[in-house]
Amino acid sequence: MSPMTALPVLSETASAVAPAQAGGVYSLLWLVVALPAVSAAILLLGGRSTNAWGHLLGCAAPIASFALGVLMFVSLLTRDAHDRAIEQHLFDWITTGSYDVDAGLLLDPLSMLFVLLITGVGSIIHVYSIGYMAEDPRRRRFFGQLNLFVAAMLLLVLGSDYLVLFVGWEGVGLASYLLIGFWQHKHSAATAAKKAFVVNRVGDMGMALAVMLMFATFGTTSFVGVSAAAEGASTATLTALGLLLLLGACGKSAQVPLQSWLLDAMEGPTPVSALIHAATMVTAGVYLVTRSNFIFNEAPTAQTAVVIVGLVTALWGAIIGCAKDDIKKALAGSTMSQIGYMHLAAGLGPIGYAFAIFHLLTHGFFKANLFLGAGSVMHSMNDEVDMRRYGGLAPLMPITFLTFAMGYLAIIGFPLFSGFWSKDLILEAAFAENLVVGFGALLGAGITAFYMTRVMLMTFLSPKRWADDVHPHESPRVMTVPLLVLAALSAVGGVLYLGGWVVDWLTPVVGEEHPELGVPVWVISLAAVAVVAAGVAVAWVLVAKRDVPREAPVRVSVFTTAARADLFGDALNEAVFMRPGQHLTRSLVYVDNRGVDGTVNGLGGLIGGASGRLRRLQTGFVRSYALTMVAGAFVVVVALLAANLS
Amino acid sequence: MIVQALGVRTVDDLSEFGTDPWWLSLIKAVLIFVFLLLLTLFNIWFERRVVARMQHRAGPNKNGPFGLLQSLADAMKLMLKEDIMVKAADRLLYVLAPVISVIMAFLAFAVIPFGPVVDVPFTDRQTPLQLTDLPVGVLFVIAVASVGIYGIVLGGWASGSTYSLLGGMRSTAQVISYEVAMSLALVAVFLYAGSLSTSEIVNAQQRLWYALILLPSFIIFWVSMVGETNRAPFDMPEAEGELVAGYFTEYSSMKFAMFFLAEYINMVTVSAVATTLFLGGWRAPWPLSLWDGANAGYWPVLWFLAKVMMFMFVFVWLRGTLPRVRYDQFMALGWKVLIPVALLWTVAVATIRAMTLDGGLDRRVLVGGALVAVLLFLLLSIVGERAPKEEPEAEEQPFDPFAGGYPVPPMPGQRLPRPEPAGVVPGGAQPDQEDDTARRSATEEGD
Amino acid sequence: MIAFWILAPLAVLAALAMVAARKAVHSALMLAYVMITLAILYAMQDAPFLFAVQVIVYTGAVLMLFLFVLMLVGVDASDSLVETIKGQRLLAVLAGLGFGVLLVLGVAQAVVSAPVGLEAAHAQGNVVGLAELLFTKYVFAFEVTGALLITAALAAMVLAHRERLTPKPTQRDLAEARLREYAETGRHPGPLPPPGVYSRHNAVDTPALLPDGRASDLSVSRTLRARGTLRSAPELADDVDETLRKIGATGRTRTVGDRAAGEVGPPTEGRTFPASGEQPDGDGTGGDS
Amino acid sequence: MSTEPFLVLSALLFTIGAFGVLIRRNAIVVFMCVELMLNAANLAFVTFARHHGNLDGQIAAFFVMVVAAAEVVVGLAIIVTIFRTRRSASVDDASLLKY
Repeated sequence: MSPMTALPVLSETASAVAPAQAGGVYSLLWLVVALPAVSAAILLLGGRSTNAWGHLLGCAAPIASFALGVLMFVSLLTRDAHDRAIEQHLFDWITTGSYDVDAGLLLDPLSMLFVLLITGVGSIIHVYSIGYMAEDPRRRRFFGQLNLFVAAMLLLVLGSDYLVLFVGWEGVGLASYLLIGFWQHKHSAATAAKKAFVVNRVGDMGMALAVMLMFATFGTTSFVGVSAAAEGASTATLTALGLLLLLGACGKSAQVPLQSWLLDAMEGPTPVSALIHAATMVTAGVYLVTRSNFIFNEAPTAQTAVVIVGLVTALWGAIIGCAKDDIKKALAGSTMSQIGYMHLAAGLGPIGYAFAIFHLLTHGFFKANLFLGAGSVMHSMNDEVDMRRYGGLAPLMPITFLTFAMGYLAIIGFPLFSGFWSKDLILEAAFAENLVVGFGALLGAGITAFYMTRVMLMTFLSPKRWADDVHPHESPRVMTVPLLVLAALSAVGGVLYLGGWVVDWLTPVVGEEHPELGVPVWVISLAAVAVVAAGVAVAWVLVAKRDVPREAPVRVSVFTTAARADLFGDALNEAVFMRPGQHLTRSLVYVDNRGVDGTVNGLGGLIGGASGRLRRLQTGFVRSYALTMVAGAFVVVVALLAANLS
Repeated sequence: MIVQALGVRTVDDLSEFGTDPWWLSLIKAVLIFVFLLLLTLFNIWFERRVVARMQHRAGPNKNGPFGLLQSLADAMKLMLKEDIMVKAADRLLYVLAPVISVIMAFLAFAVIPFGPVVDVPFTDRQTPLQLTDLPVGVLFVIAVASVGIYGIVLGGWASGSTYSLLGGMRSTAQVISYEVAMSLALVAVFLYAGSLSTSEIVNAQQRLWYALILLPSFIIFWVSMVGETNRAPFDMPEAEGELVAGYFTEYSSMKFAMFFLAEYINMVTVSAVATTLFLGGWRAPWPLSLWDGANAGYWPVLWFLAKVMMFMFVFVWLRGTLPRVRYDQFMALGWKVLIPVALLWTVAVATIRAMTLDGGLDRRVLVGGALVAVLLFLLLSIVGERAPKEEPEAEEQPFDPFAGGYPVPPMPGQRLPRPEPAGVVPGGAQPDQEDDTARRSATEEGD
Repeated sequence: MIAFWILAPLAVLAALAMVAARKAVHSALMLAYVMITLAILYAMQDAPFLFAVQVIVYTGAVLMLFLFVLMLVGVDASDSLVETIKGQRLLAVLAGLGFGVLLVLGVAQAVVSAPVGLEAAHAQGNVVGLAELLFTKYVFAFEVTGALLITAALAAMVLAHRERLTPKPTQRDLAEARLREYAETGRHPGPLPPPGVYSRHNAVDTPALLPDGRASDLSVSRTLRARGTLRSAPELADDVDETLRKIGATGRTRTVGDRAAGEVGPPTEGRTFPASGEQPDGDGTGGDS
Repeated sequence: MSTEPFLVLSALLFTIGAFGVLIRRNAIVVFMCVELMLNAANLAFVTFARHHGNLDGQIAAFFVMVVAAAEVVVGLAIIVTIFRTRRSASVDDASLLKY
């Protein structure tokens, strides 16, 4: 009997009902994680003998997981709204007297959506990778690592306990490290992998501290237990927990101030970028915040922090996106920005959780679409990533162009496309919360429209600027079919909000609260559309009406320079963390050398010196020793006599 | 005298000892002294005559009847010779050594019984013909003998001469080695006699001499006796062929005479001890013992002297017959034959003695067992003889000094090739260079 | 008790002399003296068996072993008595004095009653009494000391053992080798000629004379020749005339002419043995090796 | 016959032996001094045996002799071995085992 079920359920807003034990189709829940994990093990340990069919197995595993996920999803749909949390106990992981951790899986509406997103989009990316990595001699290993990534992410979202989540969390970190540095022979790739890993460690530290704090404060780390205990916990504790969790989320989701790794992570193969940005990794932060809603709801300060982080990141990423000529980096900037939106929404509390998840889903669709499209372009342009070498590709790569356009429209929030719905809802929530936040988010939407239009124009529509030896062509079907699927999803992803379905769906987990606006909803929508239109127009004026130079202009404004330099994120890190860190280490080393070592060495020297003097007694002359013995005997006789006489 | 200082208290029936008045003891001591001096003079003559007979010569026959005074003449001449003090000598010890030698030689005789209790002429006293006796009489003899060796050793050392030193060293080793065998041989006698006092041991041999029932002990003692006194064929300490005259090479005149005296007295002493311990001491031999008067009065002194002289004759006989053994052979004999045999024999005697004392053991069983043991021993020795002879031939392998590329010592069963004399060319030019070393090592470093 | 007061001071003096003697052999002799004195003291104290054992074992065997080793290693030169360890002598004197005084005090204090004496224990005699104790009460200790002795003997053998690499040449081997060498190189198989023996010199440093009057090089040790301490026969005769003159025997100066003639030494007249005496066994057989 | 003089003699001899061990360098002489100490102890044993009227002290002296013999045999063998390799019998020369 799991101890979790024995805990009294105190929460009434979310997870009001204890999760049911897994049965029926849900008893296969572990397979969802296990399939890609086993596949990864086979591919990574199997060696070259699995080369021939490795990619097929690598695709089959997430597809099978996806199928299982769909099955469970359908099954969940049939259940009562409050009875949709399924728990599967795997084994007793840690058993001590007062602290027990079960390795268990939790399937509830929130994780269900994530499972579908991860396995669904993940499968598409897998399929796409078959074509994209066809020439790579290490493709089998690539698929193994992709599977590992997916498995880790699934464990992250399915874990029923912060500790299990943490395992997945670290697994994601490991897999991302491996995949970003997949082309390890490139120095930049290896560096980027290291950077991602190190920055993630900072976030992981927050995560780990949060787990420890939970353990110390609540004595449990399971979602059910923590949510139950959070009711009665002090605000300070919850605020601390929330900030620590936010730190973890920032690390994984590339939020300011831990955003710097994301752009460098583009060194990995494009499917990896797609996977990281669309389906896995960066969404983990949003998931964490959403999952921990029972903590954040009770800690307004932490919520505010989340909102601020989200807003800053949304603008930050958008500004970076404007200045990048590298298509992937521009898209990466947009990811930062979009994830910032999600955090923003999540930070708003029960109003925004569902919207954050909704945006996460649509973003998953269109960002995957965009990245894979970009990959397709690069594929045909000899891995050229600089948009200033593109131009006029639309007629040559019609499918790519059209699918990319779907994604483009979705991301800028063109009416009726998926992004329109999700972003609109976030804007509503933001305005409902705070006008500053609302206008910030609105501004972000405009900038998004600007840079995405710029990307679109520079890549597909403006005059061609590519080199003579480049022969752009449409990608093979194995790549275009996933593009088509994703384009369709990008276009119609908004159906999830039909009748507020996604909100209702998530309510048992995150609760529900409707934004109360001072103005009608359509005003917000109209304003958003207007801002987007303005952004598009500005881009049109600045990009399409002028010639795009093949070389990036050097003499640019301060803002452009700053944006090109990722708004000095790295410089900031360097100045704020690295330099003081180095000084700290140096001084610590100094203290260690002079102080600690000095004490220890001094003590050792003292003893050594003393023994050096003392050992002189060890003359090697037997007669000296004999003299000592006689002296000793003398003393003994004295003692005996004294004892006798007294 | 030391002996007087020893308060004698024992359950051994030594009651007749220690009761003599001082004048009687003095007379006895003087008599022993004179007796030994005269005996030595006689023995020197005796030896020279006997050896001469054995070599078909006449021997000294000019001075006195049968040349009997020859020794006296020699002694006188010796005393008048120049007393040489070697420059390198250690003066104190050089003088002390012969004195120690001769004093100890005389001292040992204090516990030798010459005869039974007799009447002292011209008085009504009765006294044993023995200076004194101790509960540890025989041990006393051994002790005195071992101190007597100091004379030889110190004399050899103090002379400051290589030959003397070598002689002294040989003597030391010889004494240490042969004393063990000798003492072990005596153990059997002690076991049978149940006493360590000489008079008691003589008394215990009333029925049967120990030479007969303890024959192995007797033989071992006899052999060790010759070794202990440095007599041929065990006279390595003074081997004139190798060491000029051994430990007394540098001595002359009176001091030489003292060594000489000590050697002859020692011969008499060990003979007397052997007589006492194994040949019934002063007791008359068999046919004579039928006459009751033979073991009473002063007659026993005659039997005693006769037995001692028999041993003396054997000493001379050995010298006239046997070549000197090599030093290592001598040591091997002592350590590898005499001591083990003596040990075995001691164990056997102890066992038999314990069994007999316990409740009797049938003599016939004993004799039968001994016969079987002897047969077994012979059989084993024959079988054992053959086996080792065959083995080395079978195992003989050529020795490769660089087996496996490394210099290695020979394995068991391998023989090192005889070293080729490097400098010797056939018809070589320098015979004396090699000669010296090779020859010396062959003779001196026998061990 | 008179014997004690004679023996004891002498023993102490001998012990001191033993410590102070420069030559190890003197030390040994002094020790022997002390040991014999102690043996007599044992005898005085009703321990005749220990008296004998003390002399036999200690004086006869142990100390003899010392002497043997002394001669074997040849440390016969005087030891320097200069102290090399700083302060050792002073401290030794202090420690020794203090220890001695205390010990004397202690043992003197140990016996206050009159001695019991051994009459009761010697009911059957000293040897029997000892034997009874030794083979009943102390039988295990006795056995253990036996084992100890055997172990010690083995240990000494192992320590002093030198591995023989070549088989030991037998007497026959040596004889054959000598004769083979004679056949091959013509070297004389017999022993070397002994050094010269003259009426006044019976020493190893004088070469023997060959029948033709030459000195035989082989008769003296090469070491002495290398040292240059050989004496030639003519030199020996140098002072003969003078000596003869001194003792007034002028009529027998016939070596002068011989000396002038060269290497020829004094006539062999001086080699006559005394008619008898010094070597009374000179007509013995002599060894062969 | 009082026993005290014997004991005092024993103590004196023991001390002289110990003193000799301290100041003599020749290993053989040092050894002899040790023997002197053992002898002095033996004298004390024998004296105490007489004093207390039993033979245990004499037995002890007997054992001391046996042990001394064993000790001498091994010790002299060691000295000979050392002398063979170092050509010296000084105990001060065998002082390699230091600091």
